[in-house]
Amino acid sequence: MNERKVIESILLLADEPVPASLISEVLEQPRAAVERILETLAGEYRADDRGFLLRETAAGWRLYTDPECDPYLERFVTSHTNTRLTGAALEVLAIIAYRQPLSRAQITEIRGVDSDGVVRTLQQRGLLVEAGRDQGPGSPVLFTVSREFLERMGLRSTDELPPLADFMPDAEAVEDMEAKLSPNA
Amino acid sequence: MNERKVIESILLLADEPVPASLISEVLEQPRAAVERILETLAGEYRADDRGFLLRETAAGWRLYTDPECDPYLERFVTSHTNTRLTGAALEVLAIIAYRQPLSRAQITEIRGVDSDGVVRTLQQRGLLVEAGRDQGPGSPVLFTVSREFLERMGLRSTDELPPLADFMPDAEAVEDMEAKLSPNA
Amino acid sequence: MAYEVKLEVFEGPLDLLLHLITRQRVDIYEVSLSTITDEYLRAMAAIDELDLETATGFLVVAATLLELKSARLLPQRAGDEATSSLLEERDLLLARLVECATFREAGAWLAAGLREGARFHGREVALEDRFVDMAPDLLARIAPDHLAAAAARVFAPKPVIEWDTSHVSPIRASVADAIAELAETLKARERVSFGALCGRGTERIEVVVRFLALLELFKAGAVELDQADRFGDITALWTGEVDADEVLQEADEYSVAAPPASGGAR
Repeated sequence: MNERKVIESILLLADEPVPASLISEVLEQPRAAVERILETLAGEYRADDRGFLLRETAAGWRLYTDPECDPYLERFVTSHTNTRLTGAALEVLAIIAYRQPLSRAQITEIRGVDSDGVVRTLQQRGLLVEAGRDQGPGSPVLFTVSREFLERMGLRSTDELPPLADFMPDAEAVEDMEAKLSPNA
Repeated sequence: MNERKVIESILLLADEPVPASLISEVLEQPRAAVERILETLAGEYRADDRGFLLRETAAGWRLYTDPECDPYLERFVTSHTNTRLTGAALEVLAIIAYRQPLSRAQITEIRGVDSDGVVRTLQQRGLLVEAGRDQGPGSPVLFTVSREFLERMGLRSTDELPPLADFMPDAEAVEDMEAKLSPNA
Repeated sequence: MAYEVKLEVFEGPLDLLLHLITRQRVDIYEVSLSTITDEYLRAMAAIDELDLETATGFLVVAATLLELKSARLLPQRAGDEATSSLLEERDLLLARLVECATFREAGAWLAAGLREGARFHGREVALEDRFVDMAPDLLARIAPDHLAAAAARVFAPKPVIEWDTSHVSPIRASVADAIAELAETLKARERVSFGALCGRGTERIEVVVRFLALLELFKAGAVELDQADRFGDITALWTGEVDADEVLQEADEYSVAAPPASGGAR
């Protein structure tokens, strides 16, 4: 058996990301070997400047079109529902991505504004999912970002997000903010 | 523009065989040039012993898995990945069963998420069928659940589905939810 | 010229304050706490044009701002408990603003990532015909009840969040109005406790506004203040030396646009 070949055929047949573990089961080959081949394939496609790419995300490995080809693909792509998100939605998404799992109340507390509607929208869009319940009083539902979100971001897990510190206002900006809130200003 | 690359990306996305004439339109390149590239690609895949083949049928060009890989692909297809309806698929089935006939756009509107892919899968699996077209603008295709689906559910018609009211959250639960959401809670 | 803020743009109190505090000023004058507070209150006065679910949050931040602003009118006493707790409150507000700014920035990064991600299209085509019959039975373990439950989930009326705002009375955040009102009362009664001056105005913001008004009157020499105990009620004495109108002129920096005639928050 030519493993590379079989793996390629599986990727072509699959209509969603395929975990390496599943391929390893189907091939009856150790997972590490499968992953090595997947990585080699991904590198080959890139090096050959193909119209498709092989990416690994949280959901698994999947063939994607190269974003460079996007302008030509309009009529071949099912129109995605408008994916533009409001600033509020993005903020909630960011809070959850960095602090998950969180309950609605915790999100609201961080933002200082009721966020239930936004959470519901994000959930409907498939970007957030419920992930069990908190042990605390009232055992509120906890939310995490979805696999689909990670797939769209091209991330294997939320650990791959840039450190939150990268997004902090710099010291000068914070000092300025502090000065403006100072009673003695 | 790298024509070979764009053609490869189109082939990866296309759900059905793509006529060379369509590709030539998208690329604004002469059809003969497009066909030359398609033939080169087909030759390359064969020479490289890839897991996929590019073949021309009467309807056009399409990527296929190499039949040599079939034993593994069968195992992959029957493996547990697809053994259960996804939540999304169950939701689409339920919406159609209770509100049929519905167009893709109507389903998407009810769910608030793009549902075309799910509809396609359910149709392919024989659970949904096309049932004429809407009279409205664009006369979109309407879907109903299939006879096979009803049989499998042990129903003679969708009228025999359990009344939805039994499954709606009761008024008390809704009130309770509202109370928890109110700022005075 | 007054800086106009459209409140609809803002998601909540922190968002609004963050905007006011970080925006680039066109003119060279420094943005002071006083200006920010006034702009915040002015923007908040328009709150009845919004749904009111965030009104409470707006009020809490407003009260903190007003307290901070009023603090500068008093002589600072080192180690003063009230002052240090006020500064703690300030630091908390600052921390929340920084957090808010951070997540907003992170959100912008996510937006770019999602936009970029939308340019990758995953392979998602129907199974090749020869495999279709092999695919496992999707309906295994699915019964009509599962369908009904799924349908109910989708069709169920989403809970309508009705915010009980009866506790939020019309916002009267005008210090100028309060000065005029207090002057009137004091002129007639000479000696009045702060508690009595606040009357039924139990809203924190109204108390704060009245307190600010009283401080203005004190600064101008129109009243004398007396506080027997540390946390005891303050008694105000009308001196009769200054006219309320003069105080008003000096205090115009406090003027806050009154809510539109249609009334305040409902």
